Amino acid sequence: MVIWTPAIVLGGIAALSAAGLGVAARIFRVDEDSRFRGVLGLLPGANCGGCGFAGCAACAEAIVRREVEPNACVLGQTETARAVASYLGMDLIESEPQVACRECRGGERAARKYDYHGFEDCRAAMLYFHGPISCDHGCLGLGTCVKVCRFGAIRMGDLGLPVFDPERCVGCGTCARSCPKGIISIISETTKILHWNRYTECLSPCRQGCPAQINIPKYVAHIKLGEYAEALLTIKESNPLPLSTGRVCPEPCNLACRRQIEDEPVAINYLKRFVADWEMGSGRRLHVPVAPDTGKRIAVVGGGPAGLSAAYFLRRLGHAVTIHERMPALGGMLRYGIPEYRLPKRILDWEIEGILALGIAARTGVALGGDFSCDDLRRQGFDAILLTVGAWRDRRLELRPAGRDPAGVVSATRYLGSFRGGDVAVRGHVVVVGGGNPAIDAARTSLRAGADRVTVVYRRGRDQMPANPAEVRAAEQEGVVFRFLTAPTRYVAESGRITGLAVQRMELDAADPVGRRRPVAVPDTEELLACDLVVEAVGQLPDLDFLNLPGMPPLRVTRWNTIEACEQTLQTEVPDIFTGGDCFTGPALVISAVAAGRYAARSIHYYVTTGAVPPIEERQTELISESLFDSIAGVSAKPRVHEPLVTLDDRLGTFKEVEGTIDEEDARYEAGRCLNCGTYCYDRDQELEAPAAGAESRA
Amino acid sequence: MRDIGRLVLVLSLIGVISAGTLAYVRAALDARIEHQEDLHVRGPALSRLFARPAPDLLANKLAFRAGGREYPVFYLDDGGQVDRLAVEAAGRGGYGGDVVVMIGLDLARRTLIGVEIVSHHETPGVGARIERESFRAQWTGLALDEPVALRSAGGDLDAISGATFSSRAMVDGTNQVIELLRDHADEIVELAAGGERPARAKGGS
Amino acid sequence: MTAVRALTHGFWRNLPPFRLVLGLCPALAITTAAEYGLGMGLAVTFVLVFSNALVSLLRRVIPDEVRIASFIVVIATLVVLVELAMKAYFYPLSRTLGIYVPLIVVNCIILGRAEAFASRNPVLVSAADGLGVGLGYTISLIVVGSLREILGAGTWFGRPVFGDGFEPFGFMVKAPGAFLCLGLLLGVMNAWSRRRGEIFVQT
Amino acid sequence: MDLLLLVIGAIFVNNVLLAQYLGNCPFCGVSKKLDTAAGMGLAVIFVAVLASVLTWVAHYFVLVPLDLEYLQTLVFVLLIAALVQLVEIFLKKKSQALYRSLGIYLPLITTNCAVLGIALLNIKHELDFATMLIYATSSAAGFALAIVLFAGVRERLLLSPVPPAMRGTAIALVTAGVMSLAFLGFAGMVE
Repeated sequence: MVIWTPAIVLGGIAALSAAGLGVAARIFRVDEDSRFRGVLGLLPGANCGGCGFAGCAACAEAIVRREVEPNACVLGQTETARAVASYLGMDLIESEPQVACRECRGGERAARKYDYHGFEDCRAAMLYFHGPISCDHGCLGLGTCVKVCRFGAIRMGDLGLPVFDPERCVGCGTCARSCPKGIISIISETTKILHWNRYTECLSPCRQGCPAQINIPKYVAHIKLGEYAEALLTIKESNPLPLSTGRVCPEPCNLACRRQIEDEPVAINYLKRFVADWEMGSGRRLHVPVAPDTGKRIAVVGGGPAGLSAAYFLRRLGHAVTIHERMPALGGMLRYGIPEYRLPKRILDWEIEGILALGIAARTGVALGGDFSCDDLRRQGFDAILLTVGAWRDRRLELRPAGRDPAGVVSATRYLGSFRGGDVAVRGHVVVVGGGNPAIDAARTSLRAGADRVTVVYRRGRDQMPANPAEVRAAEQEGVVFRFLTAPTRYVAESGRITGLAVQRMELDAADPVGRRRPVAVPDTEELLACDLVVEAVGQLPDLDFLNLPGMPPLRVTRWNTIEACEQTLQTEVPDIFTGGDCFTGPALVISAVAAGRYAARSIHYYVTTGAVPPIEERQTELISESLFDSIAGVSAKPRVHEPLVTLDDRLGTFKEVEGTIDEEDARYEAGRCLNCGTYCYDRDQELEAPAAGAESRA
Repeated sequence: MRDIGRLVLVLSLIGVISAGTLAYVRAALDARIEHQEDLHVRGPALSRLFARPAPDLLANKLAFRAGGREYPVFYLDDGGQVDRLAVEAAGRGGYGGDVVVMIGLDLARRTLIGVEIVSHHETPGVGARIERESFRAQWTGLALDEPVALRSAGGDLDAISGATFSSRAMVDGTNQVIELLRDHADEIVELAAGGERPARAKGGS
Repeated sequence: MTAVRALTHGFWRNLPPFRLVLGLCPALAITTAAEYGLGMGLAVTFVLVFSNALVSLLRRVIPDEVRIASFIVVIATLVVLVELAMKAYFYPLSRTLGIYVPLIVVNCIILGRAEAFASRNPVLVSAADGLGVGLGYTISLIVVGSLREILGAGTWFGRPVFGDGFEPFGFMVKAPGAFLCLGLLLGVMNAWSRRRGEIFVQT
Repeated sequence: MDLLLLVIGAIFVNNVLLAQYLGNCPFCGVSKKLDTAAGMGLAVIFVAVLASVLTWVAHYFVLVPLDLEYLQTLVFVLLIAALVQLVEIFLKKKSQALYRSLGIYLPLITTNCAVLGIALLNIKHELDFATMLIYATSSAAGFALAIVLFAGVRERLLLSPVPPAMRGTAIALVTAGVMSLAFLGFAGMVE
């Protein structure tokens, strides 16, 4: 009796409540984002409010909208955060640290609008005419971020800029939210890898000029302070091949360097090579952080610079990568196109070893089309395929009698490729046709392989040559003869063997305002160059014959014989196939291939994790035009560090590396030449105002 | 619809089991809880009124129902004669709710032995001053036959300045007891003397 | 997650109410003396252990729409049990704790652990987690209670600790003292964690 | 006059948050921004009044007649949980505007001791229906007042140089202590 009354009463109330809830849940059903339900289900549901949101539903919504991190819940802690993160396919702070970092490199350098003596708070200062400094990206230096940090991870540095302690920073983002200039961002390694320059950012000219968008001022500043490991890690955020590019890159960044307005551009590539060699010489590899495994598998076809770069970045983003390479060793044109004296194989091997050590698998000696097809890769469970097959087919001169090469005529790729061991002997007079880097490489290689004379025949002038001027200069020093404005007309062969090359003088037609000036033959100027070997280095094309083999996707080919794909995403018409590098752009620089690798990695990452590739808004592709800098006040001339070339005697007849590494003292000196530019600001050598004012009054 | 049935079933089953368990535990602990309540809540007041250790007094308890209220009554029957009573009443109108008082009564002399506060929710330092000995001493020796009143209402008792509400609640409690005795004194004595325990007092919390 | 790890987590990593800033109401309200802290802590521990165990047992049976309601009924039942037992055996304590005993029902730690942990883990581990978190909470309450009692009343567990000359800070046993004391203790804990170089997210 | 005292007492002197220590978890969690705090305050007033009515009726018309007062906690908390969930479901469907401003705070209230606390105090003080309504409203208003004031203070606190160890909840609690001290001063207003 005693038990029944309460049991019935409570049972009744419970039944009523349950029925009410059940009915209401059905009558008042609201459809919502399915992910929201999922996240809500994973949260504790205690509705304690500890997260700062109004209940678990509000917190779940914020997580789904990515306003807060998956670990927002204070109750659930690690287990919940992990579950939520994996449900949303996001990286968890705990496993991949995010830290705050500041983008401005010196707000005090920006022009001042007025003196501010108000409340020591950036947000307060912003209320008066949008802050005391004119730069949109400039740090005000009043330290609001320092005050709001709950972890004591930020302090005001000597330069009047906040300094972040990555050990203390938990990536909560309070500082980023409190910064009225929006120049603090919470960044994980993943975000750094996925980031591409935007016009809205504060970008030094060199960063805009580098195809791979390496943060050059940052690593140069590290070198200046002797922080070589930090410098190298900065480079490796955008370029996994510092040893190779440090040797072969023609430095597009240099063309933009502001230092050259006063004297000469900073020797950026020497600095890159210096830190890269410093690592190799130090005997241990720097630890490169890798995001937690995502469980996605990516196949990279082609192990050249683009493929290696893509594999490296995909691995750092947490994917499992397998590289498929047709040749017996990885490296592509770095190995088979660039001669030993510019990039020793031992150094390339060390660099590739480091990339593979991140956990990348490689299958060499397997060709797409011959040994496996894209369908095979899909069957093996790869979630996406990246084609970076390069441009390996040589363009040929249409001079061959009966369509056959006489003996002694060879294409540059095959020619250079045959020198891998360095034991091929060359004799007599070698004529190289072409004006690109491969032509110069072929010429200098021939000299080293024992040729008596080497002539380079190029149909345009010296200034139109696409090869690196430094290379051309070095080749001339070594004794290579250049015949500019000269074009081959026919081969002269005796019993199937080349004996000479007939050439003709050319001249450039009237300047075309848009295109390149075309060379036109000057009549009756043909002459015969007697020779023993002709190397055709007149350009390369991607070799895309494999596309016609069975099991291949229906990819379209452009009229330049490159793979057609979306410029913005590098995604082909087949959604899970991406491309990049020379087979997409045609032959280009190593650093462009490296850039393409990272760009493709970004697209593939989004494709396999979210299913779609978001476009980059305001993506910077052209240099931001400058009007401010036709001269740089306050900068005095300071000569560039000398070229560390090996002496001529040491160079000839051997394949020893021709360029040395600058020493530490020179590196620090050269780094000190950097103006540490932002978009608008730069470091001066001395204070501007005082001497100028004094001089004026005396005059 | 089957889903709703399941909801109802699960929740009501949990409810039924919970209520059953609680009812059982409650029944098992009821007597003990009531005793504890008497010992700790009323015990101190009783022992001060009758100057005896509380446990001796708690056994002589009965609950008397009158006017829709229930009054716990304790009695002393030394030598077989019920001569002294302690009646508990909730004085209404206190600032923080009821002021529960225990009134000691001497039936032979027909006077009040004194008043003790069992519980109150008055503001500390203000209304809570009703606990003071000097204030309560006014009750000792008052006649049992007439209702009492504060001086402001024409009576003899001095209210505590600034704590009129609290004082008034004490008076109200006292008058409830005086009325009870006026109407039902004989029944109570009879019950007590007969040793007949009425239905046990319902223990509220 | 083994039972042992679940048990030990409550002591430092998840120590309520400091590390997990939850369950503040009792931590503020009833810590006027160490003894009350102990009583409240043990009551919460009891409820936590059994609610975790029961929720873990029932986790597959309860439909989603009435999940909270069901958990709350389970917890409330345990709380009423504690309430009854406390009245029967520790009557003075139950009077002091008063309304805060029934309010254990809505202590977010309990529902929180039920949802975050017990509804996903086996019975034994869940019970161990409840025990760990509960004991951690008890220790915290005793610490806060001791501090407030010693400063506010000059006693510890009811025994005087200072000589007669001591004038207690009456303020410490009142509401402002509660907030101040908890805030300062939290600050001290943070300072200590910082010295040890620990990093944790504090909201 | 009595009612006025009751109202002032409930809002200031016996403030749910600062004197009775009820509802502190959301107090610390949701008081970081003024608008969230205001939303939470309003939601608490709404639910506390609704829950008070429901539990008062349940107490006096079901539990007391059947002599089941000891099931009070259990029944109250079940009713409040169900009520809150129902109101949330209803609001979400019927009024998006209202749901945005109030509804999202409702789940927080299931585990808010302030609501259950007010319901229990209604019964403990043995209030009649009308007084109960006023008492519940003013107590909840006291909560809203405290949380909104506190959020204002906390927004300013963000700008202040606080020692690193004390940042966040620690300084918030100390501030709450100071506010509680101020509210202690209201004790003199009544009596």
